[in-house]
Amino acid sequence: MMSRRPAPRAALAVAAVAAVAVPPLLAPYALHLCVMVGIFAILALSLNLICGWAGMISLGHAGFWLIGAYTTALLTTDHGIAFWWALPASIGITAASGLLLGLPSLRWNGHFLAVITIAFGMIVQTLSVNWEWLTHGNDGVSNIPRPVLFGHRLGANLAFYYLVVVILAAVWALMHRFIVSGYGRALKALRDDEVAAACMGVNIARFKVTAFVLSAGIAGMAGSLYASYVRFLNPDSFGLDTSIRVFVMVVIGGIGSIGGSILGSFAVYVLPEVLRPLQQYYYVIWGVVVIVVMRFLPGGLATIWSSAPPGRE
Amino acid sequence: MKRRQVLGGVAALTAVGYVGAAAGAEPIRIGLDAVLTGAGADIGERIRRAAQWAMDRINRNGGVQLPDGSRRPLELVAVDDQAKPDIGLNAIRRLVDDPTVVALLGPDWSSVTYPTLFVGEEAGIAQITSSVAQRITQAGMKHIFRARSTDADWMAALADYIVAEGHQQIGVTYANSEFGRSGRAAFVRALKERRNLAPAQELSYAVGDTDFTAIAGRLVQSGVPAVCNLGNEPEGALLIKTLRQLGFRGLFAFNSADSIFAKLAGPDAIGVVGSLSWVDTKSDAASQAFVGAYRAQFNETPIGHSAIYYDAINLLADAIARAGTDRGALLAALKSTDAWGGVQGNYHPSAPTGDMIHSCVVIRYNQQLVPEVVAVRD
Amino acid sequence: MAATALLQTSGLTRSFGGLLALSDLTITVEAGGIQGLIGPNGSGKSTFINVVSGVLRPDAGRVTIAGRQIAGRRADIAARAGIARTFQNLRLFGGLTVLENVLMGGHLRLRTGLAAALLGTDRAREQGLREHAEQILALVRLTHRMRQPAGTLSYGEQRRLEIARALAARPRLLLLDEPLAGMNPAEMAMVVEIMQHTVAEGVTILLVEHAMRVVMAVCARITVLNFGRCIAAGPPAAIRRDEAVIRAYLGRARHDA
Amino acid sequence: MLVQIVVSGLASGATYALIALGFVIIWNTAAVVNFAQGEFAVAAMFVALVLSRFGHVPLFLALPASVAASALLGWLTERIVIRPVIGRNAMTVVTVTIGLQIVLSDGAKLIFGGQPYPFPAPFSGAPLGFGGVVLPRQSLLVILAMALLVAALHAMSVLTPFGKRLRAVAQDREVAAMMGIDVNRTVAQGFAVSAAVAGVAGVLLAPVIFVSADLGLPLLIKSFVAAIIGGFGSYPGALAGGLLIGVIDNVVSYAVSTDYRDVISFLVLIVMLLLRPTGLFPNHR
Repeated sequence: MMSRRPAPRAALAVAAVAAVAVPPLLAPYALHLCVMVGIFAILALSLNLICGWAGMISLGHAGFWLIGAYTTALLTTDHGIAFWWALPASIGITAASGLLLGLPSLRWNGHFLAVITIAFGMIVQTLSVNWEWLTHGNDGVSNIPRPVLFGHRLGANLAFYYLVVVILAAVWALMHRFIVSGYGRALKALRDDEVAAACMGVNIARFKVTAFVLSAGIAGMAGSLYASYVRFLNPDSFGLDTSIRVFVMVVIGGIGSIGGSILGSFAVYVLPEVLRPLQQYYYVIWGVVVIVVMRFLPGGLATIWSSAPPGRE
Repeated sequence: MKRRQVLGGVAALTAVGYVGAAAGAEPIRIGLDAVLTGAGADIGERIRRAAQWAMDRINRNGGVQLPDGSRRPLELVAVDDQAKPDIGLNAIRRLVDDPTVVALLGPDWSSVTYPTLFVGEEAGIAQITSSVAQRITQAGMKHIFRARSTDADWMAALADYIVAEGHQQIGVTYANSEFGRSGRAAFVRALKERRNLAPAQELSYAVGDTDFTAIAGRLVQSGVPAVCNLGNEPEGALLIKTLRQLGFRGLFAFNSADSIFAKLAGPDAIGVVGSLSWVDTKSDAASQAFVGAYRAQFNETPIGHSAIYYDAINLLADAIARAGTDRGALLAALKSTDAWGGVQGNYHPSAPTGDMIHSCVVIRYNQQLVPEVVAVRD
Repeated sequence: MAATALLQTSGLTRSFGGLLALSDLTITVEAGGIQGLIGPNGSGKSTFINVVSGVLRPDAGRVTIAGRQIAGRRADIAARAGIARTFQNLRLFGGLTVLENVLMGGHLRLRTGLAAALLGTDRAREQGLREHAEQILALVRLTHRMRQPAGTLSYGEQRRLEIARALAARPRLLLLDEPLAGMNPAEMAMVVEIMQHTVAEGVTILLVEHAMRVVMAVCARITVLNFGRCIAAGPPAAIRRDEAVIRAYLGRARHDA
Repeated sequence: MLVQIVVSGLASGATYALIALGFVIIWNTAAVVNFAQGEFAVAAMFVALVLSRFGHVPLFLALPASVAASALLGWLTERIVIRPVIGRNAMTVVTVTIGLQIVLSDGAKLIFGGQPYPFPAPFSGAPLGFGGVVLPRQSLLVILAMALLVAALHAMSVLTPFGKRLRAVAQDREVAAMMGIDVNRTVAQGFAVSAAVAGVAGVLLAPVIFVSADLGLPLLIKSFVAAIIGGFGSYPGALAGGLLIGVIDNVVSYAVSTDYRDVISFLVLIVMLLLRPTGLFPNHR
């Protein structure tokens, strides 16, 4: 991979300013989209850790998202715990559940692992439907309270949006820290050649499991934010189609590129909404867009504005 | 394949165009959330068509006359929830956030209606739904109206009919969904309260299941003379087909035995008993007039949802005429309306819970697959 | 044997299905200098390197280096014991740059835990490793390729990069698995020069190679394998004249058949 | 009754097996995990539906025509969508097939709407009953068709030159090219055969369930799991895996409950992988 010159400083600055300044001017529905894009960006960044860096295809990421979302939803509604305690609890519990995929990843890889991740996602969703004693089943969990900060509740979407932006920035910085560190490099090395990486002293098992645990934890955080934002959860929104959607965000954005994952979540979430005036045609066009981008932009959208690496031929 | 969507769209456009020119006034917009793509899109399409047709008829004779004397046409803003709660949430938020939308129709699927109730309530907008799940009107929401009898009414009617036919042992099957489970709870309660009976067996299945051999096998093996299924049309049709294949000759009752089910089940639907809020073979004058006009317009027989949403638009038009287009005033006007006659029968919008109407029918499909009304309940 | 033994194997056995790749192999690698490991194709040279470096698990036997037994344990434990290696058919990290590949060689000299990565407390070591990596790249004459992805290098360059990556670990024992395969004379000379420079810094090299002229020239001692057994060990001059070695390579003279 | 459950499980399992077989043909010849494999079956269902219900074409003509149509769809898929990205890293290729899955399934939804359509059964009439086991004619037809098709495929693979070309490309693309085999054309034909097999599965399944646009993904998941259980890349494995999944699904929903059916089927998958990490017939091409 070309040594990664980070995205040109100007583009980063512009993006940061826009993220802060533009939303207040937006119509309610557009603001709603921005919040959702922020949440999905965090989710995509967490999946990028596994797919982009560790090179493992995971199609069950909605499972972690579900665990994080339900943990916060149930803690804040049934047990009256404040969001600021529910968030770390969600991160912790989801991170621990990361082991459920971390351990199999030691034994299988490629398409065997892909099927197991699909199985994981579907099992978690089915349990969220059937364990009514815990998750209220198909009735879902509703009226989830918004977090309270310095005394007032973040009821307005704009206030909640800034919370999401702050957390997204933190996750973005964390990912940048990782990509340049020995940890990030080791992950990418074991992606390219596990045997060689082991001979360099990389404890393959420890790195793979920590990758899943870390990725699951961040996905849990995104779930916690999602629950508090939409204030209603039900198993339908955490199916295989959501896992595929997040996977497409990472790949369309640019495998292994941090900026790419954010761009990907913007494209995957906003594009169908932009195409909405085409009514029922928009989803077919969206499928064509996926094929065209993969065909002509193997490095994903990230290759457009940053020097991110082209996908490894 | 008739391109229904395109034709429907063209018809609607010409109508609005004609009216717009005449009335010249800015249209009053009413929001409709229905299932327009995916499973259940067939009913969603008929809902949109019935609501639009009701508006066209009102607009054709000059639209709604407001308290201040001005006449304005109605306009339907339809959004699609794909029968998914999270997509429904987005869709309803978009309608409620639009200040020009004065009232909200739908959603139809209980699994979308129940969780999104708080959006309409916080906006204080009148919402008329066709979902049957009990809990929708028990959550203490003041903005919700139900233009259809609930599954409690249906199940009471169905339970009475099954027991009247001399069946004590009844097997209950239900879809593991909001709609299915609410129907089952209502049916079991109706059996207990009215006949002091309990189901011989209760089996659940997943929405979207395709192979019903396992469930049908257990029912046939247990030898129950009557089966009551609570769920959607596709699964219901598959279940009765498999039951017939395994030699089940007993009574099959179903809470969604409408024309869509009859088309899917084909000959296996003969003898199937169902409870519906309304059916086109209902003999009263209002129903027959509606069926005649509907057939003339679309040369197709209307289903229960056609009557529900046709009534809902006319009820709203009547309230707008009295209270104007302010959401709060409109809601108050509806709440103060004690009785209003519609195709389905007489509505009571002032009912505290929002359950405006309790009339329903029990039908049985005869040899020609025509749903004969075998019992009526008001 | 001389007290300066660095690596000791005893009774090392490994078979693939019916084929006995290593059978009860007991050899020693002296500390310092270059030791050759030769033998006809299929004599078990690569299997020996894979077992010693932890890539393959032996069926039986022990491997001790500087007093620690590593046979059958994970490859990263062998690396931790000071063993570095190159691969017969090139296992570079295609997705990383040339510099990053060499930095990976020094993986064990960094604290690469999550906390270190998060807090960036490892900056000093990282800087030290970077400088050492740049020196090694200069040694193998790949400085001009530093920022390029490893996959874009020529065959000879990739071979030298593998050696550079192994050197970045500052190993006690460097296992070279046919480093000269497919190289032209100029490239061969470069690799020999690298090997001599490495040995001068105190690293012991076990060289598996078919280019006999080079092996005889650079190796202080040579061990010969055939069908997984050690059939001879000693200085190059003795090995050149050893009956068993000649027969192993050239097969039995006609009249003996 | 348990026999009844197992037999009908075999019937639905047979269709999973056929789709899994098509899935594995594509994997072997082009190293592509085709997420749109389920859509080929759905495409054949809709073509057959349109021909028989609206075109009033008799079934014995409509069925082969729809299988040919899905074969054409498979061939076009390779030519237009797959060939430009072949050889790229696995994730790019998987994403392209996901894009195709979206296009095909939502295209069908666009034309035919979301609702299910009943499909006329080729052999109407009371189901056959023997020894207390009731076997709907369609299920019998499905099992027989699968057996016939598998035999035909095996014969084609072993006897015909095309079959040999297919296997050569599956073994090693480069060497096959060097031997003068037009690899691209062979892969395109491989896609066509695979789509045809999926088409047959679709047409056989249609009368048993209802034809609807969103059947593709669930079918794909079942056959992906079947292919993996059978040892990814092995034809007999795909068959065994498909039948196994069909039977397990039915037995579990009969003996335990339908709520946990998919959970238990997946747990069986994971246990199978634990016992045989590379599947039932690991490298049996």
